[in-house]
Parts: sequence; structure tokens; C-alpha cells
Amino acid sequence: MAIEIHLKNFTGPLDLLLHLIKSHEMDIYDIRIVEITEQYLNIIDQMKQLDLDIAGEFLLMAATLIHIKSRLLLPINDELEAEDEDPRAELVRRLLEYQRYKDAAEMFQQLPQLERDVFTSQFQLSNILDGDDMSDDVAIGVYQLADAFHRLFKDKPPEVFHEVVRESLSVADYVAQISHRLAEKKRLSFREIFPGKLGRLELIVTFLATLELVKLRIVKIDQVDDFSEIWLTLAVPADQLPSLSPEQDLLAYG
Amino acid sequence: MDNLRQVIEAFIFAAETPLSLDRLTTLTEQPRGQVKQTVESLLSDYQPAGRGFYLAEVAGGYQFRTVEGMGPWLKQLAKDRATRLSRAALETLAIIAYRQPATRAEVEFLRGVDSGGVMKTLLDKNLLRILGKKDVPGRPLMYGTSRHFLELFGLRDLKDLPTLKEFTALDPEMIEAEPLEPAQLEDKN
Amino acid sequence: MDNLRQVIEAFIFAAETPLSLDRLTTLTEQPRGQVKQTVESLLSDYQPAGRGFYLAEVAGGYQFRTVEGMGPWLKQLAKDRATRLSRAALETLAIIAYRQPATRAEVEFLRGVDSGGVMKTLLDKNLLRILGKKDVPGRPLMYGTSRHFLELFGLRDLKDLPTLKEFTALDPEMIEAEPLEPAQLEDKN
Repeated sequence: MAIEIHLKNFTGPLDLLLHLIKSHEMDIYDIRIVEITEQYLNIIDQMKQLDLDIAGEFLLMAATLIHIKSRLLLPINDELEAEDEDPRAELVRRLLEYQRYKDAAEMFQQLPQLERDVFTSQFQLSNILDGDDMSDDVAIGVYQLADAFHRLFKDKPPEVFHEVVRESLSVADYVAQISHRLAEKKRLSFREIFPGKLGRLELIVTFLATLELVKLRIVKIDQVDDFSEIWLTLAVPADQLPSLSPEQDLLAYG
Repeated sequence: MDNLRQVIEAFIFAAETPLSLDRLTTLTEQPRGQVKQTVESLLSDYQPAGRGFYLAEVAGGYQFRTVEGMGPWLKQLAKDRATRLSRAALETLAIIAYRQPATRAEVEFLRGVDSGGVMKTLLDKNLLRILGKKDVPGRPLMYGTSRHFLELFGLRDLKDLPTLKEFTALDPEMIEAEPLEPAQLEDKN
Repeated sequence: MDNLRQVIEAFIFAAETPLSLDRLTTLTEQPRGQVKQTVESLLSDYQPAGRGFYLAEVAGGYQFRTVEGMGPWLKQLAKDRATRLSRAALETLAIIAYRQPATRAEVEFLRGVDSGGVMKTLLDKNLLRILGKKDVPGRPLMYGTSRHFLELFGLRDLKDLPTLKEFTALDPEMIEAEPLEPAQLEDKN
């Protein structure tokens, strides 16, 4: 009997087994293990011939089936038999338990789902309230917190971070940091170059780094009027930055 | 307050998520009993029969929702809004909904497959939440369903979950076969 | 159609923008005259007087909206959203939760933007607290999370926070991103 089966149609080996049991009209409490093992292995073989990746879980189940089969075929030892349960029992328990959640999943699928079967008002509160845009707000939970932290590192390779913190007063690092920020923001005011409460040394190094950038003609300085804001812009294309940034040891300050 | 009914109606209508009685009491600054009475009167005024939308009790609160059966019509409006859940995702959600708090190992044992990716998706969709760490060696994370899960399926609370069907094809001899307990599961991993 | 009124009511209620008569005619596939008549009957049923919301004619269409004068009340809904934070606030909170004690400069370096305002908001909401001053030039303030933070996120203590390893283990694809463990981070400071 040729069965058209694709593993991807099954959520896992238990799902596949249940399907085989049903399609062969077996009693789940009395699985014909030899037959089912053969069927199962055939499917795995077919998939192998098609050179498809078979998830480890499906192979693990194959091993389990073979093991059960071999135990059933062993000559019965009367002494042990009394204590030993049916080798199939554990598998049956798992299948039954799995079947319950499979049914529950099916039931969920049939419940009226929000945005699929039922809908809520799309009235936007922000439409009637001035300047209270809450579209950016997110539900919070431990997961969201961990996710937010993780994303920061995904966007920013940790290596960069190490270097800067360990040698927090290296001009070269500040040069890299400032030019990176400029590449991102296009334009920074002189004040923005000094974020937050910097220590005296940090202020000095930041200032030196800024001067260095101007000297290297990587950064351009503009001021419209006397005493008005001083603006810094990148004088070179951002993609050339890596090749232009000075090496650590080229800078006398170290 | 003269217009308590009006204010409560507006609150429930304008809120993004269902509002509980407690929340409404805080928002309106009125006695809880009075708020409750008003909500009940609104509930009976906005019955589903014959209407396009009604006042529903969901996720521990109140929310105006379209009546059931409008789905096929409204589908035209909701192009990408629906949360499509795969069978694997629904299975995982079902296990966690019924067994919470559940660990990843437990889910994987019951499903027989690696479920990390699916759980991540469900966490991203805000259908699961992390409940803390289990007091066993290794301190694995415990997962449960979120309030949004209740909203999505229109459940008032977790007690509203339909009971799990007892074993399909029930065999009297097998009734003793108890569902696996988390304690038992832990040993398997 | 028997339930045209019900369907139109549901359409207007669930749509993101006001629906015009033409649009409703297309959506319901019913004669325009009949649609018009139904909408008019709905308009007279959902008059603003005494209600929290009503059926409004706006932008050439129909839409349910809160009645005027509810603004001051509804504003609370926006303010007092206990379980929601802006993305920027969540990000900042995450950095401080995992790296505490953390300085403002550290938060700003990781986020790449000025974070003074956000940190102020978090301090106001009692989610952060000041742990002291760091023994480095400039003696910057060090921040950590508060007890209220634990309450809000349902954590017993900080050890209950998922480690990034557990977090990435959910999704093998994320492992490449090579997260740092809190303990590792400690050493770098």
C-alpha cells in the first residue's frame, strides 16, 4: 500500500504515529507494533531517498519503535513478566496524552478568534486626545524585557562595547564612537557630542577626539552666528569611515 | 455622578483592551457597587441578539465586540490583522494553557519535538508569558498564557477553557491510565 | 438580506476608518437605497444624547466615536496604563535590569541615543532607583531596578530574570547573536 506522506504535514513523530494508527484502524490500546514499526520506517526511508532532512525526533521515535518491537519478540521470561509492564504501555500513554492536546488545539482553532471571527472597535483614542500618541507603547512582561535587551546586542556587536569600556579613555575609541554617531544622525550639535554627565577626563578625551576628527577632515564644523549652536557634520561618506579612522597607535595620546 | 453610564460606556468603547470592574472603579472614582450595577445594565442593553456588536465579558473585563457569525463579512476588512497560528503553535499553546506553569522540557516531552522556535513565536505574539523559574535543579523557566491569549480566544478567564476531552475512544480498562503528571515528566528529561 | 442592519453595524464598528455609503454598498452587495435607509435608521438609534459613543458622520463616511466632553475622562485611560511602556522605556529598563548597577552613559552608549528623559520617567514611575555613585572620574550616578519593578514583572528576585542564554536557547537562529551573560558583563566594568 503506497501512502503519500510528507513529514512536514505532521507536527512531530507522535502526530505521525497517531495518523498511522488511525489509518490502519488499529486500537490505540493494542497497537500492532510490528506492522506500525514497518510502516513508520518505510516513511522515514522514503524521505531519506528523497534526500529530505529528517528531524532527529522522527529518527528517535524510529529507534523507540524498534526497541519496543524487539522487547515484544523476546521470549517471555516468566519471572520478569510479572513485574514488567507491556513494553508498549509507555508509548500508549504518551500517544493518549498527546491526543488530548491535539484535540485541544483543534478546539482552539474552532473558537471564535479575535481579528478572524470577531472584531473590536478600531477607534483611536489618540484621535481625540492632543499629542497623546500611544502607538509606541508595548505590553510588558519578563519576556518583552529580555527581548528588548537581546535586541540591543543583536544590533550592536558586543565586541565594540568591550573595547570602549575597558579603555574608556582612549582617544581612538572616542573618535570611532563620535564618527559612528555622526554617521547615524547626520548632524550633531556640539553639546550632543558630550552625552550625559561625563567625567572631567571623559570630557577632555571627547574634546580631543572631536579635534582629531576635524584635523583629519572627517568632520566639518558649522556655526551660523556667534554664540549660536555649533554643528558637526560628516565630511566623508559614511561607508568610507572604517578606512579613514586612525589606528590606535597612530594617535599620540594613546 | 449623573452620567456614570455614559462615562463607563465611553471608557469601554475607547479602551484598547477589556476593562475590568476594578479598573472601571478606579477610572470613574465611583463606588464599586454602583459601577457594577451600571455595567450590568449595559450588558443587558448590549445583548448580541440582532446586533452587529455587543458587550462581551472577556479576559476578566468588558469589551465591545462584533457578534459571532460576522466573520465571513468582516474578513473583507481584516486583511492582515489575523493572528494565524500553525498547528504546531496551537498544540504548544494548548499544552501550556492546560498545564501552566509549564517548562519547555515538559512541552517538548509531550509533543515529542523541539518546541523552542514555536514558543519563541508565541512569546513574540504575546500569547505566552514567563511566570518565573521553577524550583528544581537547573531552575528552568516556567511559561503560562497571557491575558492576550484570553482576549484572542474570547475567554473570560482560564476557568473558561473547555475541559479537555477524556481519552478519545475510551476504553474502560484504560481509565486508570492517568495523564502524565509534571513530576513524572521531570524525570524523563 | 435579512440581517443587513446587523452586518452594516458590524462593518462600521470594526472598520479602521469611516465607511462611506458607496463602500458599504460594495461591502454588503446590497442595493444602495436599502443600505442608505439602514444607515439612517442606525444614525437615529445611535444619537449622542446620553450615550458614551454615537454614530458620527465624518470624512464622508460613518464611524462610531465617543461623544464630546469625554476627553478629560478618557485621558486617564491614556495615562494610567499600568501594563504598558514605550519601547524606549522598555529598552532602557532592560539594560538597567540586566546590567545594574548601570550609569546613564552606559545606557546611552548601548542605546545610541540620549536617555536622560526616559530614565527620569522610569524614576518617576518608581521602576528605577539610584544605587549610589560610581568610583570613577566624574562619579556618575549608578542606577538599578526597584522593588516595584519586581512587582510589576512578577519576579521574586533579580535571579528570576531569564538569562540571555535561556532566552536564545529558544530559537537556535538567535544564538549567533552571541549575547552576554549578566555575570560576564560584570567583569567588564
